[in-house]
Amino acid sequence: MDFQTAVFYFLSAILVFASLRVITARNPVHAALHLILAFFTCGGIWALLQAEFLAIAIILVYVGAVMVLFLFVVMMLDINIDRIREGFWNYLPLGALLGLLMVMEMGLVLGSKYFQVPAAEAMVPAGVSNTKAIGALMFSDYVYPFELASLILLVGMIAAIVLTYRGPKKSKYTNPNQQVFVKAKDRVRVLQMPVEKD
Amino acid sequence: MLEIEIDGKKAQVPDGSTVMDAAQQVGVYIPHFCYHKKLSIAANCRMCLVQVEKAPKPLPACATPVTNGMKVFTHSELAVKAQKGVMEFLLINHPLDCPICDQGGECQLQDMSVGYGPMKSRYTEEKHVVFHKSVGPLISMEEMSRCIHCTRCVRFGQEIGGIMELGMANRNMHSEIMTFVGRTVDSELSGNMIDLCPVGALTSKPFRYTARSWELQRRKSVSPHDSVGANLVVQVKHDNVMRVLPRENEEVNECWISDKERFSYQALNSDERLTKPMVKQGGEWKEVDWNVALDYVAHGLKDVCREHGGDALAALAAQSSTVEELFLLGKVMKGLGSGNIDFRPRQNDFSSDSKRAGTPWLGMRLAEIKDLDGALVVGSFLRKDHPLIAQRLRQAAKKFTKVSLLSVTGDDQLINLHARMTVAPAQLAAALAAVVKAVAEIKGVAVPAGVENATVCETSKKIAQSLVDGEKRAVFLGNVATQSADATQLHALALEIGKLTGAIVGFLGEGANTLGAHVSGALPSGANAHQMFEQPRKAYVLMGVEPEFDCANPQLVLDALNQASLVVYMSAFKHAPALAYADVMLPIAPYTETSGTFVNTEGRIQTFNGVVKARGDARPGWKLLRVLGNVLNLDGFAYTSSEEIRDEVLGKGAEFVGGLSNELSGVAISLPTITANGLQRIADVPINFADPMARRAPSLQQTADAVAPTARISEQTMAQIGIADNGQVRVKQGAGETVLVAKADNNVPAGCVRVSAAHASTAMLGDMFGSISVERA
Amino acid sequence: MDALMNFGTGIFGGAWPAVWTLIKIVLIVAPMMLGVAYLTYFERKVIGYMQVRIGPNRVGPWGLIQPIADGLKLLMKEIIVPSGANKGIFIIAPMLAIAPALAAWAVVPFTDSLVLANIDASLLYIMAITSMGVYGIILSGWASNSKYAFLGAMRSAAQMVSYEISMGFSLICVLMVSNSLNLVEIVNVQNQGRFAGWGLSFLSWNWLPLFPMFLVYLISGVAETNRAPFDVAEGESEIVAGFHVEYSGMAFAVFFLAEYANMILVSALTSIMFLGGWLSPVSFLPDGILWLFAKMSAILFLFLWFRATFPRYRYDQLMRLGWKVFVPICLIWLVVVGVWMMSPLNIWK
Amino acid sequence: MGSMKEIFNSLFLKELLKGMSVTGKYFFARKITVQYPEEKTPQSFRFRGLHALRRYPNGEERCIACKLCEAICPALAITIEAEPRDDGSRRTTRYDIDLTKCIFCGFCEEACPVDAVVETRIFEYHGEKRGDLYYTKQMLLANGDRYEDQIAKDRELDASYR
Amino acid sequence: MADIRNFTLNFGPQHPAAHGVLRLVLELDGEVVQRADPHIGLLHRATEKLAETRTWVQSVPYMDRLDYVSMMCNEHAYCLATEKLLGIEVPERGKYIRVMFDEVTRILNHLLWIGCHALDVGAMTMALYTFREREDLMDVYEAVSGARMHAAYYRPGGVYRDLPDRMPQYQESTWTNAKKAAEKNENRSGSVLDFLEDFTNRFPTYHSEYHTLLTDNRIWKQRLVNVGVVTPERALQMGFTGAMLRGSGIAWDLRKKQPYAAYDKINFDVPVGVNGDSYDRYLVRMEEMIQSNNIIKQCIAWLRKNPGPVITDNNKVAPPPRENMKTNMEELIHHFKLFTEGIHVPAGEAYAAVEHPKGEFGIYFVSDGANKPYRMKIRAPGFVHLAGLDEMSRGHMIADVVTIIGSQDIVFGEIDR
Repeated sequence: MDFQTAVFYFLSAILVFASLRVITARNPVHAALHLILAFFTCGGIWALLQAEFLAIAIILVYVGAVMVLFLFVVMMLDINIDRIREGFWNYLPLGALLGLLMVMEMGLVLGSKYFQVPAAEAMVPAGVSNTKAIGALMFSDYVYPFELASLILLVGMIAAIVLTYRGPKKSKYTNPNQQVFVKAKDRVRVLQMPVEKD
Repeated sequence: MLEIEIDGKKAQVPDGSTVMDAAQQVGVYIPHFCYHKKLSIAANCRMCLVQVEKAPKPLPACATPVTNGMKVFTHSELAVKAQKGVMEFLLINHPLDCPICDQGGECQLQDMSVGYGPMKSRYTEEKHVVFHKSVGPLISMEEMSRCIHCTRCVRFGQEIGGIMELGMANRNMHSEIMTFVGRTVDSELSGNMIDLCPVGALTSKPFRYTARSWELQRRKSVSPHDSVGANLVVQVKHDNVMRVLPRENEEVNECWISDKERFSYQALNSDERLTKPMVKQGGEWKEVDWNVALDYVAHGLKDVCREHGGDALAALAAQSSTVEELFLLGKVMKGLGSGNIDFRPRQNDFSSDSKRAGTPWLGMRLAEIKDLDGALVVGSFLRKDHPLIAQRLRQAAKKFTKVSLLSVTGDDQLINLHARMTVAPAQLAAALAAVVKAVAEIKGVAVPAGVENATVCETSKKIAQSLVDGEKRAVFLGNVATQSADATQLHALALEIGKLTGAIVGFLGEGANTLGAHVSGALPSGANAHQMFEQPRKAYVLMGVEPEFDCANPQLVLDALNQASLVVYMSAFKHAPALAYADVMLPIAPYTETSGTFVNTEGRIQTFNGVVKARGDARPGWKLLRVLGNVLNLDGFAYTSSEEIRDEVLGKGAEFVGGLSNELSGVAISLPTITANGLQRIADVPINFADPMARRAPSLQQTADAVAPTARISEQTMAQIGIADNGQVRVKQGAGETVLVAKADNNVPAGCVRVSAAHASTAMLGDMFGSISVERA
Repeated sequence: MDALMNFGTGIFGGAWPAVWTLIKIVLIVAPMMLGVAYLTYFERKVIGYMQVRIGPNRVGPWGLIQPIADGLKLLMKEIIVPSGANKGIFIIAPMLAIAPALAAWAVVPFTDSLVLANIDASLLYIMAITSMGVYGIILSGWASNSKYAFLGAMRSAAQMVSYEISMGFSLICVLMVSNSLNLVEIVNVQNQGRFAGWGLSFLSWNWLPLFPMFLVYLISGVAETNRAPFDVAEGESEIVAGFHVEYSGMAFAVFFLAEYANMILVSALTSIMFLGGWLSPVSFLPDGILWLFAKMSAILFLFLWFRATFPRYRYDQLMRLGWKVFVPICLIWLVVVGVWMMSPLNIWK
Repeated sequence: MGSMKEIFNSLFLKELLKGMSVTGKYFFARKITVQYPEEKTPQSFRFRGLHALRRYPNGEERCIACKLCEAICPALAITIEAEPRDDGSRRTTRYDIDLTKCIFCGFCEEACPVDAVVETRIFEYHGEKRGDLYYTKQMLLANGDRYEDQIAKDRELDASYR
Repeated sequence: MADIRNFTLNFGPQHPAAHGVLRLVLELDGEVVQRADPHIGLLHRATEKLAETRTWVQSVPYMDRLDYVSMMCNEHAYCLATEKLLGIEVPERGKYIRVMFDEVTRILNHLLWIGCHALDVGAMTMALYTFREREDLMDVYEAVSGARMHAAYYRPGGVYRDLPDRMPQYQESTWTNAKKAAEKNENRSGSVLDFLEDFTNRFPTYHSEYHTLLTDNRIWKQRLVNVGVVTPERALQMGFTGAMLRGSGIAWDLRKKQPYAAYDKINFDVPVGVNGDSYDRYLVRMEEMIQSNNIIKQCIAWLRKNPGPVITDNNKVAPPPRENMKTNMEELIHHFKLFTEGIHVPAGEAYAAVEHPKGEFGIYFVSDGANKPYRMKIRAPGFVHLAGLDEMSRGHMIADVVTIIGSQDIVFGEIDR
């Protein structure tokens, strides 16, 4: 077993453990943190596969931004574990079904070797960095799906805002533009008051 | 009635009033120094100058009689100018002493200066200096330059004290207050001059420099020292009594108190205070906790009761104990099955005990003394035993009252006496019988049985006449009369006078709470104060009594105590001789530290509260007895306050005790036969040795009233028994003897020796009025 | 150098490259920590001077030992874990804060040869690593179980995520003109151009053509490091000390170190991206590491100067500045630069 | 035109730079720091610091136990007990100032008719345990003895104003 | 769906921006304040009750400790009320000294306020600059009264003693050689008035620096403008006084409306705001400092020309000079009585208020003719202003609460008293 394989198994072990903890951890913050660990390790494995750009991208995007917001949200929730438990048996059949489906899919993908599905050939010739290849593909062949996807995300974002909007807040908003253009000399009058002596 | 207008306020005043009186009536304050409502008018300070309409000059308010329609202005320009001028003159020679003057803060001169005087001094010349004087241990006259010559002190001596000890010598700017060369101020009321002095010229010596008036908390109390129950203001700083002042109560003490009451507070802070319960174990005194001491006492008392019966137990209480203490002591004794309790250690004749119709008392209110037309005081060292009653009689005698005195010594009472008889103690009854006879003769009625043999002399006739004339008359029985062996006879004779003339018969009262003791169950149902020692008991409880000094016959008492198996000694002081015979010493709080009630000789119930925290582990007597009752498992000791006990004994809200009566039933007058063999002792109780507190007040012990006892014998008797004046003599009584200085004193009747009681040098002697032998030492 | 290599190989054998890397890490981190320590001293002195006082001057000559003393004091102090705190995360949080601040240095070049790891995607790497610094802060805020700390963490998370956008955009401009993600390349590219040809290379550096981006980057850098006037995460007068309000002793010190390490990092990156790194401003002076340090110092001085001068933004104003001012400016300038590069006036050939 | 200028100023952060110029200027200005233990700020001769009890030149203590200071003390920080000394003069047996109560109003000094109790210039004193700041007569007299020169000089300077 | 609750934040009592011991319970929606509930009383020292057991003069030093940033102004109100009851006049020079020190106090107060306000808003250097100026004024305080803070300088009847003709000076030390010390002492060579005049000449320069640092700064404006707006109507209804009222545009100044001491003879203007927001209040106070500076100059000029007594020569009220006290009987007695029993103030009631830096600071007395007030009531401006905090800060953010507290210029010594 060479060094690379050892690293791979090491990272994989962490990844599997982290993923398990994501679904078993009681504390949602811990779950989120393990998810971050999973992403990070995932990035490591990708780097091992010499997909540096993707590796860095997952860290930059998922770890650096998405999960921050995720954590942000999770932290603010006041999650009552008992209340969630109550729904366990109701959702069990559906959940089990979905789980089963996923296991089957995974089996199909991982077992492709045994199902004699021919492995996809490396489409990128040597000498060209895979970063460049991704860029080229994304902005040529897949430009429409890419744009579509971003549009869908935008719609999702707007939808989320609309859904959670709770009406106007009781707030005294101050408009910085107005504020900045206020002039001191317009704001104070120096009066000459007469002395009122009785 | 005259009409007057002061500062626009109209008033009707009686004829003869002064402007000052009128101002007081309408509530206008006129500044003054020399004026005092109890003293004569001197009008020499000029502070009370006011403007009177139509008068060309300002007039002194204190000396200006009111005329009808008078208009007075106290704040007019003229009046203010006059006041300022007077103030300026008064301060010209005043030394710059405020910072070191004890009067600072309660000084009328300061108050007047700030209130009415100018605020800037114009005087730059030399100040006049008056040298300090030494006038005894009580009054400090260190800074006589402060004196403003108001002469209040002089007038007090003349008018209230009865003797002019201070006088003003020289004239105008050279005048100064002084005593006659080298004399001290010895009046038993002298302390009042300190109160009267409006400036810092006369100040209290014991109090000197120790506190400032503004630091002191003023708390009310009642004097435990004599039967008047003078109202006091006890001034306290940091839980220490710093001084005692009179609290004005026209009904009781007016605005005076005696020096004993004023200065004996020093004893409260003395080292002799008993501050922890002590138990004697194997001859060693040990300080113990209260529960240990009380257990010891309870066990001891119970053991004695169990083994010898309740009769083996006796209790003796002082007359300065409170109603509550006496009541609870009686209850404890009753609970233990003993009736041997008494509070009259100096009494000899108890034969009237079962024959009294009620509680003996003064027979009248104190304030009524001034209305008497005639008064006879029988058997009393009036001035020293009852300084405030003597003061009242003195004032009365000045007006119209004919005060006569029948007593055992010829001491000067400083009263303008109508008549006086001085006889040996054994002849008191005979002398009084003579008065009875004289009265009967004057009245023209049959001479009562038993006095037929009396020989009426001129004096007794004079006295009798004074008791017959006038509206209101009284016969007062003093301490000697009560303590005499013929007490019951004297009482009966006095009653006889009363019966014949309608005069009131009264007792001056021995102690602060004599009346209270009578009504609160401290009277013996078994052995009385004499019997309980005559037939020695197994156990004694002594409360506030110092047997060597306080008993009629110390010899007898000490013998009894020495043989007893248990002596429980309750006192505020660690009385040194008691260490020998006592087994337990329980610290009880003196009057400043406990709450309680005194009933004075007029039957007035006066309740007071503690003014400071009890020293050390000392506890109020009533609390101690309550706990003792509980430890002994006796019923009825569940009191939570002294008021509760008082209400049970005296009834709730009563101002005077009920059931007062001096009548006797079933006493036949039979004059004692006089056996003239040898000398008879006359034992007075000197004022400053009269109670445990006074004995421990250093300043009182330095006064002229506290000199060591001497054997005072008339010159005639001296010559008979062959001893010289100022020579050493051996005085013997029973088994006791002592060596004293003999003094020639013609005030002592022939055949008598005056040897004071209540002093360590005479404590080993016997009966106060018994026979005594004197020989050259 | 070769001798050293041989000597190392002799001793450690096959593990030598790893050991050598470790040595290099230590060589970077140790002075780095010292730099941080003295940055605190520098800050106190500079701000002191601006406030007409002299700052620390008692510990050692001119107070030079002060940071050591402070460090020692903090080391000695107890780390108090508040009741109700999530202990594990509470302890880990400071480490999460400082780790990225140090890890980023792996790719920062001091000269064209002096760099721990000269990788192609170094710019991306730095962005990825620095983006993780926020975890330390939000986790500390959450784990402290304190409302102030939590508010601070929320503010800080939002702020750092927001300013990363504008920072990213300004860096995109840089990489557009540099045509590389490699920091060494980026510096070297700045040494080309007309002015550089005239020997005035400082006019060729990116700050001039990308001036708005330079400003945006600098200001975002201040915001990213939570420094005044953008220190709302600490917000002394509002939320006491923000996310690290419950920290004491060494745990606090680690946050402190992270903040100052980040400041140094931002100043180093600004120097590299816009101020030509180790390049000398004029050609008659040699290039060298000292130039980098000089530029970093100047930027650090600016940091302190800001702190001494400006009031603090309010949290929402800060967000507004990031989203409504910087992002649009960046977007516009991105287009401008793009157009510029496509136009004949392109100066970056 | 004005607004153009404003926009220009705003764009180039003019007012921020002006602000920085102020702090920048002070960077080079002379510092006002007072190097405390060695160097002290100027102290008025009316300064009201630690108390002291003074003596007359012949060594006799001035205090005559008049208790004016005790009376005026608003914080009730002074406790005096007095009795006649053997020579008959009025002197304190106890003169305590509880500095933890004291509010340093100076009334005690104003009240003192013999200039005995004074407030000195001393402001550097401390206590290490409870009760250390309870100054007794001996401690106060010691203060007076130690700083008498300064005290006397200060009183002299201020005499005409009081 | 779980409820969404407002976030409750305990702001204080130990908070850097709580200006002492304010405990503010904030109900937040996000960072937006929904309710601000001030809890006070943590610094309660029962000054009003204490005064009932102190003689009239004994309470003067306790006045310093009310608003401990404007010590002499508090004393002034106390003394005015006492003098009103006593019916005595203060000598002219005493009045001018009082005016001068009132204004010194106003500058002291405003300097501290602007320093702290700026610090609250994040500009920390301001605090140091203002403390530099405060140091000079504190020296003036110390020179006349002997204390830098708790002066106890005003007395019923005037001021304790006249201004000294010398200023305390820096001494040489290991850090400062003779030359440096001489340089530092340059403006201290003359009398207190000279030193103060030098300060008044320097002060406008400093003042303009503050303006440079803050007034036009965009961050400063963003933090202050339109934050905590109080309309003139509300300001009146809530009982605001001082800069809080003037900031809302109402021209009200006790020094003009009910002139006391020598203010009727002094020439000065009153700055008034427009919008009633924090920025206006800031500007009003800044301008007040300049006006105070002018008043001080006028007082210095007058005081130079008019020597005389500074405290009433009525020894029934004010102690006599020490020299006389030691030699004259009347004076000694008055001294003795004043320091033990104190003044007896005629029975009656009196209210006297001054234009305190923070607003109308008033003392109300009920006297029963004794040597102690029967009742004293303090009208503390800060108490009223703090009561308006809830209304002012609703809808603003946490950071604005800090700004608003800063612009209210509250001090807990007087609020809790």
